[in-house]
Amino acid sequence: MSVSNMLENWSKFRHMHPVDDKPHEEYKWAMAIDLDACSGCNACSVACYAENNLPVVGKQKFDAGQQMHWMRIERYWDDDGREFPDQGAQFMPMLCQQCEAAPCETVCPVGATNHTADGLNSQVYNRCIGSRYCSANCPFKVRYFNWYDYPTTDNVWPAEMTQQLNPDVTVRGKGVMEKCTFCVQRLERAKNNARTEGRLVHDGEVQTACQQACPTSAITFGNLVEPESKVAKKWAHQQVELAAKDVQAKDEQEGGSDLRGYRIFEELRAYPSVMYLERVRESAI
Amino acid sequence: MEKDIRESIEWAKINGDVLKSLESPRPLFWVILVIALSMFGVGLGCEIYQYQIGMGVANLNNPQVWGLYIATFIFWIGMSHSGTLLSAILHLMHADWRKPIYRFAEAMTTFSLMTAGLFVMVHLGRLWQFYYAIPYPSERWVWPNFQSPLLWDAMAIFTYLSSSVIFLFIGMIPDLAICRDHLHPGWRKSLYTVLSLGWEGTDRQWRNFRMTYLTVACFLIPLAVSVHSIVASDFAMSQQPGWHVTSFPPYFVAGALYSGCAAIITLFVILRYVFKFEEYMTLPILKKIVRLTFAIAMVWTYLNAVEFASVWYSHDEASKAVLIQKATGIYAPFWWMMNFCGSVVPFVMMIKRLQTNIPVMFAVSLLLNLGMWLERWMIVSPTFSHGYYPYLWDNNQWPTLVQWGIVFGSFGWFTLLFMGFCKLFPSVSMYEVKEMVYHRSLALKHTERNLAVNATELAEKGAH
Amino acid sequence: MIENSFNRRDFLKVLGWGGTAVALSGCGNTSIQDGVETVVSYVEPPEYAIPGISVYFNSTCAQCDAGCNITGRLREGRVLKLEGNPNSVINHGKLCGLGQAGVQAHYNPDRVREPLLRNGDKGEVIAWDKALGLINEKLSGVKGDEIAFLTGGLSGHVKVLLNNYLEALGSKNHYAYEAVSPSVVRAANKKAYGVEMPRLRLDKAKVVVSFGADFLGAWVSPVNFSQQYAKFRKADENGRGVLVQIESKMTLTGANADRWIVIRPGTEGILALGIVNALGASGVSLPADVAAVSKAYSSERVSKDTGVPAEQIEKLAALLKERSPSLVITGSAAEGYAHGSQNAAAIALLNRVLGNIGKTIEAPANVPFPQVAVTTGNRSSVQALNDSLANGKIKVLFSYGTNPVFTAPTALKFKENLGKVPFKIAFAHYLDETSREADLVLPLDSALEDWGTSVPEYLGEASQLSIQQPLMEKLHPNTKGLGDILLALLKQRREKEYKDYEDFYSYLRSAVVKNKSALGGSGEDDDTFWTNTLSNGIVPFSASSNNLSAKSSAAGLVLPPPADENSGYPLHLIPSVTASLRDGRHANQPWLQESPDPLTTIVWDSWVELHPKTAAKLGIVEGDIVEVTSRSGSVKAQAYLFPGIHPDAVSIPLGNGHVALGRWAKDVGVNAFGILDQVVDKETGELALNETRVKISKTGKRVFIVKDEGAVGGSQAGVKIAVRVSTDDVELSGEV
Amino acid sequence: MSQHHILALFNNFNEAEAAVSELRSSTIKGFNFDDLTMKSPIEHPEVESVLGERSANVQWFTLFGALFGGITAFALIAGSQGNFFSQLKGGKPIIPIPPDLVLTYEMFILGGVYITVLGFLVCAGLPARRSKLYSAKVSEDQIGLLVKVDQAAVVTIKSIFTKHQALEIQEEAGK
Repeated sequence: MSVSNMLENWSKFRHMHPVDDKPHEEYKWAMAIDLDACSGCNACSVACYAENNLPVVGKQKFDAGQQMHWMRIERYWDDDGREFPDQGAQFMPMLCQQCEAAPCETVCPVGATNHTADGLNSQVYNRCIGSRYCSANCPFKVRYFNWYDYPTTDNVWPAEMTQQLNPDVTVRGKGVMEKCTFCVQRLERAKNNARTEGRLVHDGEVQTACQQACPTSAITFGNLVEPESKVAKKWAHQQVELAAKDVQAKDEQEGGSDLRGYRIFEELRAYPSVMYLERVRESAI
Repeated sequence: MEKDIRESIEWAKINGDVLKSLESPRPLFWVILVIALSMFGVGLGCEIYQYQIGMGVANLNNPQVWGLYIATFIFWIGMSHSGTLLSAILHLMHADWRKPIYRFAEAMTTFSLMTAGLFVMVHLGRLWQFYYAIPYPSERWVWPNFQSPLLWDAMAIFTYLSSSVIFLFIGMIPDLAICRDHLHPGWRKSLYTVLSLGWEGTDRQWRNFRMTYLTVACFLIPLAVSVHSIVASDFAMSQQPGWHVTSFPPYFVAGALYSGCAAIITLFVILRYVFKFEEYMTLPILKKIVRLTFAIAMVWTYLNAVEFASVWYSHDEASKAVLIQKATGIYAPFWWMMNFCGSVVPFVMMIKRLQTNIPVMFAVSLLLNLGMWLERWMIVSPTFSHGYYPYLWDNNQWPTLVQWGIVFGSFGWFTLLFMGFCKLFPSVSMYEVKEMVYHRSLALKHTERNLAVNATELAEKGAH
Repeated sequence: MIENSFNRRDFLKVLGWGGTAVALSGCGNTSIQDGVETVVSYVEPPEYAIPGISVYFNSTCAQCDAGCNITGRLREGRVLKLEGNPNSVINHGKLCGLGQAGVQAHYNPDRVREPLLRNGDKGEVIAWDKALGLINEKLSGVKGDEIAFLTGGLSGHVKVLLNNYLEALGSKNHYAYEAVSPSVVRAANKKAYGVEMPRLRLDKAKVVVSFGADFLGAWVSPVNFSQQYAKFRKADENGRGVLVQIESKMTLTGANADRWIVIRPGTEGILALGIVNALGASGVSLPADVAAVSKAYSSERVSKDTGVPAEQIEKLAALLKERSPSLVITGSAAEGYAHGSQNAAAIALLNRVLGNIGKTIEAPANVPFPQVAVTTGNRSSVQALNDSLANGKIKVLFSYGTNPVFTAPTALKFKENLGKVPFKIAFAHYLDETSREADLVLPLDSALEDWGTSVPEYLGEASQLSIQQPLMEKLHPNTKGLGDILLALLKQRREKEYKDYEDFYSYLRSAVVKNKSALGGSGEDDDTFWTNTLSNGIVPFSASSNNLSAKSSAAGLVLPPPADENSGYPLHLIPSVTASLRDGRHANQPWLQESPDPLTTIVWDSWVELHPKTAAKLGIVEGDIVEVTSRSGSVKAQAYLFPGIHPDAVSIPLGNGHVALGRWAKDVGVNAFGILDQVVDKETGELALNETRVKISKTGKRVFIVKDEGAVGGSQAGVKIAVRVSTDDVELSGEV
Repeated sequence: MSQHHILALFNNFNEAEAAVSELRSSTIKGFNFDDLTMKSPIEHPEVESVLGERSANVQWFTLFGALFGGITAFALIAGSQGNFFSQLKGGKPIIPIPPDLVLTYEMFILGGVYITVLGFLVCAGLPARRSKLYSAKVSEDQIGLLVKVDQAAVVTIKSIFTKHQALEIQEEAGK
């Protein structure tokens, strides 16, 4: 009976993820994106379209701001009013940051977006009723809503195009929210394989579509719990802590840190699972 | 100063007048009804279209995921608070002038809540799945997310709606009995017979009636406050700049009472004419509401200022940017309009002559509500167009006719329900007007007697 | 096969190994069945095809000439996604957006599905045998030199069959046309280094100076270069590499440069010599011939001519001197002028002076079998063809894999001239602008349905034969592979040489298998070798790399002064080649249309890039529809204010503006090819893409540009989103 | 001995009150004061002074309802959260107190209101079958006094009523 269960496990139910001890058991999927390597070529974005059955909305809907790119490459110029961008542009691959304390999760009225055991910010399409509160509360605005019923919209997946759709990924219908899943279908497959072999997924065994495509290997993805994984090493070396209690310790020291790792909107304390590495520019030229 | 109501009104006349309103209103009534119906038609059409094609036709987008629907939803919720104010708060304060007008105010509460409820539905991307938000037991132990302010909303609105309906009904039982007794046989009579639950005005009934009415009133006041605080927390609980403001709940409540009172003035004027209630909805009463409204307007203005100030003097750059955006960006005209309607227009109500000038007050009340609607819009949209993430700042998103159509239609829907109610049920509480008249005449006799006594005493003194 | 009457050499030629020592093995007889096995058929599902489990097949990407090796993911017999082949020396398991979109070329609903014979304006469906018969018939009585074949860059066994067919027809008219190929650079490289495309070692270089080579975006072999770039950027023992990009319009590569130097259009060569001179001044010893030329180019003068500040030049020279080895790359931006060859030559001198040749400029691996080696496409060929079309020399024209009606400058009047050809056959995937003009359209298998081999145009670490194999059953029963068609046509001519090959697959198989010992398969039996070949998708050639000759000489190098200000047409038009659309052949793949242009974030349209200064001068704001007029024509497109362009230049991306091709390409944007002036590079005769001068006028119309970036454009509005740090303030050593 | 119902209508409250007080003071055989019911068009709180204390127990319902609503709310909500692990919200415990209190508060009121109304119907005996004697006048402007008496007392009662200017007296013989 629910009440007795509640009383028995009270302390467990009061455990606050992720700031309390041991937020993750076996897996914590995380990413590191090196902005110095990223060339802004868009390969990741297209790969995402291919892997995750993203609809191509066409010019008119793109104009209306209804595009569905889970992975978007943002391009920034220097703001200092220089005549020419003589240090190039800055590219920012922006995808769902899979926050550990995700603002989107708490506000969903039906619990369609939740936190999974391996640290993903899951989105349950079947459960979503389309209140769009999650998107409203997302600081990064990386959630994308199905404003139309794309599967039945002209020239989204006409004729043979449907055969390209990835059977591992749902094709979302009208009125549900969707977003980057860290290619959860690949993660699940890898985990199942590992489980049948009675081991954990080892580093590099599973890649996200964007990571796999990236020609400059700017994207590192893996399990943060496993200290030897590439991503864990990167985070460790950059001294970026997943659930930094208040701010990252390294930013406290005076003069700031000379490491490149940072997370966007650290101050909002959503604890993103994506670490970015600052873009570097040569001072000698 | 003239009287709120004539003590010498025959009780029979009270019955007569009110009952007449159920049968022969002025022709304008039918005009209003037809207009309302067609407005509702428009809204319904838009909704059907949107339901078929998808929310995209409302031209919402990322980041502008919410639009006029939510804004108007808050507007209607706010509207509902006046009824409670009049029937509950003023009841506890024994302000008997509320008696002739509280019934329609309560009706307004009920129906604007129903309208607000509609907007929750209209807003959903998958309307057909709305029941996922209802906490019903399922074999999969799937429950809604009780942490979501939206769910609190649903809960609060349900509580508020059902409580006000009950409150409205209970308060109406004696009047229903009157209708039962004095209407010619017909479907109406049998309806009232059922609804009046066999009320006969026995002392026992009256005793419990009083207790109940009082208790429910006591519940309704905190409820009303909580409802709009919760609506406020839809925003205040979020992380978005311009929403994450501590003073939102009181701000919203004030706004709610404000628009509610304004709406009461509007409907006061309409009903007074349409149902020939000049005897009961008297100018002095109008004057009292106007003054009340003005007071609340000032409270709202203050809280408005508090919000701006707290944002301005905080070091939250993002929120500040949103505020500046409101005052200077594309929303500026509406934002200034809101401040004008909300904080400047009410000063018209300070001018004594105009307080009882029906056309002016009518116009003013409409302006106030325009202002309050804009306020809600200005809370919702600018934050989206200028959130945390600059790459997603969006200045050319604009609501389509579908959105406007549904908002427009909601007013039709409300009017339809409201006017329908007034035609079907006594929109002036007969028994309470009687009480009002009764107690006032007693008081009057009393004072007269005292005067008389004093006079004789003086005379005697003089004789000596 | 022994009783075959034709001799061994011919036999080698037939199979494509002509011209070199080949150890032929005895011919195991072949069957189509082998072929079918690699295609998942569900009549009798092969044991590896478990529903729900993906299978992977290796093949070769046909989206651009880089020819990356790909791995196709299949489920239930449908190819779902293309990944890079991890064993590839070209792309090491990576794949660009263009390559990813290959599946959309395959599943594209606008593909041609039936052979079509022109009847008035309509194409009537006819049967294959009729079609082939018709070709035979049309060819009869036509002299060899009246027959021409127009293709893009070509390699592998299709090329072999094509050449053999031409030979059978007695024709020498093979025109390989690529509208945006770096053909001038190739010529210049040939002169400077003795090879058309040396192996560029970005990964070895400490400094890379690129004169408008968009090697991260659309130049030569972007995925390969991107990976080198990643290594080059890593702070390893070489330290973090420094990229300097010199161009008039920012390319994707320019956007990633440590220093992006904007230069007056056409003066790249001058700057190069200026840097040489500065190097000399700073004590680098210059060869006599070089010194003789470069001494005239003092920093002041160069800075005057190029608009690059003198101190910038000094700084760059200092950096190059200090950090060696470096690598200087000549790109499309530098080559696209009437004096493109000179520009390229001047730039090549830098490598010589800096002693990069042999260090960061290496000899590419060579292809031992010239028959299968790449025939690179260029622009002059289409001009040549156009001339013969114009004076009616050509009676029968075959076209494949290129779209001159769309890409050739209108000045050539190519379309009209095409009309003069009595019978035009197009091997086509889509009805594009060119195949629409054809009399007979033969529908081709998609690259994911077809057999083939190819040799990558840019040979990095090693040279190889890339295998292209079907990843799934044909979508449309009546399409054919180009190889099959050519084989059929050849059989019409040379029955006995080809009769053993029932189809192109069996031909290919025996071709590869028979040469297995030369292809590193000696000892293996045919089937094993063939199976391995297919599963690898790659056949490495025994790499004997040909050697470089550092013979780049300054002798006779003359650079014209910067182009004078032309009052009538004040602006330079720089047509930009974008990573996704290239020359426009892929414009009908929606992913490419919807993925925002990296620099402008614009989608589904063309635009005119203007420097804000220029725009202000002309009173143009973003979204204005402007008319760009050259001597050869004009286009109307939306203006986009773009800081990364020289104020004297405007840029329009190529690839859009189709009037045919398909639902996603038709009527999207404008075709900038159309307004190019027919100016050619003096040495090579290649069309000079950047030589067109234009003027701009407002049309008074204005639109909202459909782009991904928000209202504040590229500004971060003071929010910490994408952070940049100077090498001074960051500790890169020890990064993992 | 058969029972009689008598309904007397008075013009105003004072006369009715006088009649009541007389009935109360005078002891009439076969008439129990508790069988007197007053029917009035409006509520007369003063009536208690003459009718004496008569019970009104709605408030107990209220108390129960409110408590019941509140407690069940928390039990159900927290309980269901506890049984729904997948609903972990980053940064929040599975059973977060403040949100649950908000809902508890709402349910507290909801329960209060509902049960109070239930209580009202119970205490006021509604819905009720119409009593034997009733006059529409009561719901207009007259006060009615309904008594149930034995045959014997009928005359006396009537006389008292008429003495106090009863406008109309209805009588009905019950059993």
